[in-house]
Amino acid sequence: MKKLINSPDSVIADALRGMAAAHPSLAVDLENRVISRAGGATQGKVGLVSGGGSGHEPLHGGYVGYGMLDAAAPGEVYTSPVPDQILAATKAADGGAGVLHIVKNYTGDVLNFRMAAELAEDEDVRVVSVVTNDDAAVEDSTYTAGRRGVGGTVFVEKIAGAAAEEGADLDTVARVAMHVNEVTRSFAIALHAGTVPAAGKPGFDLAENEVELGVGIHGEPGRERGAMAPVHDLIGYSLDVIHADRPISGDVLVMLNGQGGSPLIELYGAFAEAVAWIEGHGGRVARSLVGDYITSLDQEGFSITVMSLDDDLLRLWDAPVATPALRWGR
Amino acid sequence: MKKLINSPDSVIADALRGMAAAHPSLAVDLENRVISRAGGATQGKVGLVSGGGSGHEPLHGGYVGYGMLDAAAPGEVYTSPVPDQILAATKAADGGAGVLHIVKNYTGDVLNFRMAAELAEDEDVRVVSVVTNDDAAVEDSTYTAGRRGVGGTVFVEKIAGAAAEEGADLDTVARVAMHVNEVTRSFAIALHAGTVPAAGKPGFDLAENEVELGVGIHGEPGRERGAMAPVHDLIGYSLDVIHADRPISGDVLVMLNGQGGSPLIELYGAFAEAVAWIEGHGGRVARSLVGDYITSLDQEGFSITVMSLDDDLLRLWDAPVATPALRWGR
Amino acid sequence: MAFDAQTATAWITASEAAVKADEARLTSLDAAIGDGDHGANMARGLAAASTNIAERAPSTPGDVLVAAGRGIVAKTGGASGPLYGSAFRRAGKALGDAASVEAPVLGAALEAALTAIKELGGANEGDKTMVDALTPAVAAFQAVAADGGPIAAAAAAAADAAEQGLSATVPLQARKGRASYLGPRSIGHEDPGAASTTLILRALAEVTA
Amino acid sequence: MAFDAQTATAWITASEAAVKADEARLTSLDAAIGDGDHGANMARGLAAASTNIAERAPSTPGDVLVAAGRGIVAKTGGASGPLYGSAFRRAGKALGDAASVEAPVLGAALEAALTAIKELGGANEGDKTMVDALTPAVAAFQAVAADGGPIAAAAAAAADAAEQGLSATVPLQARKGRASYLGPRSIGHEDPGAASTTLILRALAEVTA
Ligand SMILES: Nc1ncnc2c1ncn2[C@@H]1O[C@H](COP(=O)(O)OP(=O)(O)O)[C@@H](O)[C@H]1O
Ligand SMILES: Nc1ncnc2c1ncn2[C@@H]1O[C@H](COP(=O)(O)OP(=O)(O)O)[C@@H](O)[C@H]1O
Ligand SMILES: [Mg+2]
Ligand SMILES: [Mg+2]
Ligand SMILES: [Mg+2]
Ligand SMILES: [Mg+2]
Repeated sequence: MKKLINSPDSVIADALRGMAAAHPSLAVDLENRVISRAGGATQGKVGLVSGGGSGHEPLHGGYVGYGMLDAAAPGEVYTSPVPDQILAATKAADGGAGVLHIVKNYTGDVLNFRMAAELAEDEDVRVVSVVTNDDAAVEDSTYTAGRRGVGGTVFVEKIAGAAAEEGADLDTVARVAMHVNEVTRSFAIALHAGTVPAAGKPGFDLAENEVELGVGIHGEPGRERGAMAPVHDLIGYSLDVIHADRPISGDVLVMLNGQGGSPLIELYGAFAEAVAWIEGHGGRVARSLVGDYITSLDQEGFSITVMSLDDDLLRLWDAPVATPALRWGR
Repeated sequence: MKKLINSPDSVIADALRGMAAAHPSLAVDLENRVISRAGGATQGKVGLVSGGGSGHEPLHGGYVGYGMLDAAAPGEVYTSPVPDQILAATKAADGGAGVLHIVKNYTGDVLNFRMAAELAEDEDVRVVSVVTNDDAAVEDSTYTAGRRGVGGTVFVEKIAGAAAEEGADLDTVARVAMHVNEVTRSFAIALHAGTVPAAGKPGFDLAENEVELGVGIHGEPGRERGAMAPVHDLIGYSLDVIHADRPISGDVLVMLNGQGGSPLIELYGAFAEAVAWIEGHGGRVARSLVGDYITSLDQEGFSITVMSLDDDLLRLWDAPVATPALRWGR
Repeated sequence: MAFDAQTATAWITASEAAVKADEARLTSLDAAIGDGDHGANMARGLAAASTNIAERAPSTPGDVLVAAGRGIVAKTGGASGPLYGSAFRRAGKALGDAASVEAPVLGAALEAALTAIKELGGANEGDKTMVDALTPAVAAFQAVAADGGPIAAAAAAAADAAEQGLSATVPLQARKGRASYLGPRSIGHEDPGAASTTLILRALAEVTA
Repeated sequence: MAFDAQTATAWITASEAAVKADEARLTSLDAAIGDGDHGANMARGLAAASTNIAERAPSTPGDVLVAAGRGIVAKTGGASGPLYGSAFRRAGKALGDAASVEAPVLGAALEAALTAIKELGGANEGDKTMVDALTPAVAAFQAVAADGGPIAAAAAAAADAAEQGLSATVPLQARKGRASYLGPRSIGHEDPGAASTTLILRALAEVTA
């Protein structure tokens, strides 16, 4: 393992120092590990908090700012944050109109956020939680932990953030967030596993002619191993899975996301295949993101996230946003 | 080699299709391989054109848009574009006030742009060329090809672009561009070489305990091989070289750039070390970029670029920009 | 030998040492069907438990376990943080403010821990989680205690039963936690949380022996 | 045998084939001290030269070389595109509109090619570039021609001299092109452009033999 780090133990602390120095628009509490807006909570606005394990940068700290999150709580690499930390983020986000917790569906995230929400209620901050679970790779069932929250979380943060900025109340913002999650599906394929600094070696080994199909965002193996193929086929496979789960039609928002180790030139090529597939199935890519938005350290591969658009969602997507990783309109 | 591609031959064409689909603000001429602003040239404004080999995404196509380039000419991977292509970009950028060619100092880029400039003059488009050569890793001499143009090119494109948008004439924009180049220095270290799709294997091999010091942006070996070290030391080495060449002091603009395969969490950690070094030497990081801005395919490593700021440069840096890869203020 | 504050503290210390010694194994179990952080999580969590106990110097075994649980919740993160944290906290509360307890009360406390985990995580036996180690362990402990056996014997039986529960997770397909995302590919591996539960119960057997 | 349009066309065809056959070697020479694209560049460039000749069907050797040069400039990119492109174009111009030329005129055309490269790229002998192969080759060609030797003998001498010039680049430190960025690390390798020049001159010797 060769990485641009000082030691596996210092990775998060060093990265937070770097974020603090790079983004004057952020307040980075190095002690509590909370990233919030430099100006503090917006009075009267619903606060948005998310968090989870680190290693997914720019998620979530890179989405703190106008039109998106108010605070983020980054845990250890791939490990959910702890309740006190989430509580501190919740307080930093609270402008008196309550706080929305955006939680990716992992047992650890769900439990720690639930505990934090209870602590917050004790301090008279009203919290509503929305759990994202957009990963079409995982079979859903009430008897299991259910689906993972993956790329769709970026859409939830953006669109719920825009609704909050418009002045919607907590229940409305939560409803918008849940709606986004419902109309969004993702699928991911990895070519080479990422390396957790503390582990020192890739999460799984793949031969030159193998890929992992249906991976999540934590360097874990996917639902099955497949043969390496042209990106046309990898994208086709992914969109077939999504389409079978929730038909792709009409206007859609698409994120062609890199997992951290695949270069932009490849992501653009993959996106071209996705657009061709969707148009070939009668859909239209009305909006898109291509790049590294929710990563798995240095893992090579992509994820694709597709959301059905309606007029409301389109307006909220297009609304101004000013965060380190997503910015337009101001 | 495992890549998200269809075949080594189709990489550029596929990526351009993807860029065209992803960015309605761009007009992508797939035939001539020219990326320009969708609205066409701005009448009365000096046009800015850059280009070079592909594999450095988002450079240059990702910097086409308001406040930066008017057109870009992407060549084959790591190979400069051809004169006719650059001519087509020049014509797409021409709003009647002449065109600035921003050329990174490589023999191939310089020669092909020179030929294109001659062709453009034949068609009555006035062209002035600025050659960037900010790489402090290379010894400068009139008897050699001189220094490479690397990260500083991003600053030149942004700041000269802002000057052009303000209405400066061609000679003024060229002077601004040259001034930026003069007050900017870069240095890069690679941990793992990138793979050119047509070559199928990394440009050089490094052991687990080795790094290449002073690499460029084309997957070439650096000026020497060194021992792997904590990022604190790698950044210190880089800034020592830059500082020895052009002292770092006062307010500076810093770009901590990833080479394509290193994740953002590492780049932030590296940036934290850079800020500490610069502050320890009496400088102040007044503005910064942290992320993948000028890459070498999937190469792992970073480059750091330092520019001395004055009031004019700061104003031009802060001026609005709206491109796929750099956006603020609108 | 009764279970007092000193023994409770020794239990946490021994658990911490056991997890540290086996950190790499826990991590590689988790890498196979999870995300490869269970070793680090447990090491961090039990270190926090020890620190919290040292800072508060609780005088009853109940308070020791509550302090351990709070330390774990506050510093671990992940699934194991809230689950183990709540388990220790609820076990501690079940001990009340007695200065020392005998086997039946400690057995009831372990049962409270199991209940906490099941309530919080919603897992049942057979879902391939720590519940698969703790359920038979609690039953074994209580059986020995009901027969009037000493804590040492009950704890040894519990550790043995946990070990068997751990082995029994190998053929199971996970239905809870990260391993569930792998579907049938989770079959054929030990559950990391069941492995750490076994270590913790073995530590209890050691310090009470 | 005189040098006419057919021979000139055959030269380009043979050069294209030679470069294709050795594409991997040119690329790996360039990977060592450059950016690893010289094989692909030369293959693309000479294919474009052939296409351009086929499209224009020029009737003089001068026009054949001009068409080759234009094709190379238009499609190659990199340093070698403008350099080789200008070299062929200037060589073609030097041949004028003769239907066929003898050794001294062809020698002068090769000299014009060398001058074009030196003017455009600013390299001198010893800078570790294609100039190091072409300079002795032109001298050797002209020496045979001045002695009244036929094109075949002159071209064979030129190819041999280029080969020696190529070998002589090994101990040199590059002062031009990408290899110059490596400083002393460029020592110990053949220059890729000198290698492609040698292939092209060997092709000339073959088609005129
Ligand atoms: N819902 C649950 N109920 C009980 N135990 C669970 C549950 N989810 C996960 N676990 C246990 O947690 C262990 C994983 O812990 P750890 O790796 O520390 O957390 P994470 O899964 O968040 O990375 C699993 O091996 C399993 O025993
Ligand atoms: N200034 C120059 N003058 C003459 N030849 C040069 C010069 N610069 C580069 N070359 C030649 O070009 C060759 C490299 O060509 P190529 O790899 O195709 O282009 P690039 O260097 O742009 O990748 C070098 O090996 C050298 O022989
Ligand atoms: Mg985890
Ligand atoms: Mg090149
Ligand atoms: Mg885990
Ligand atoms: Mg080259």
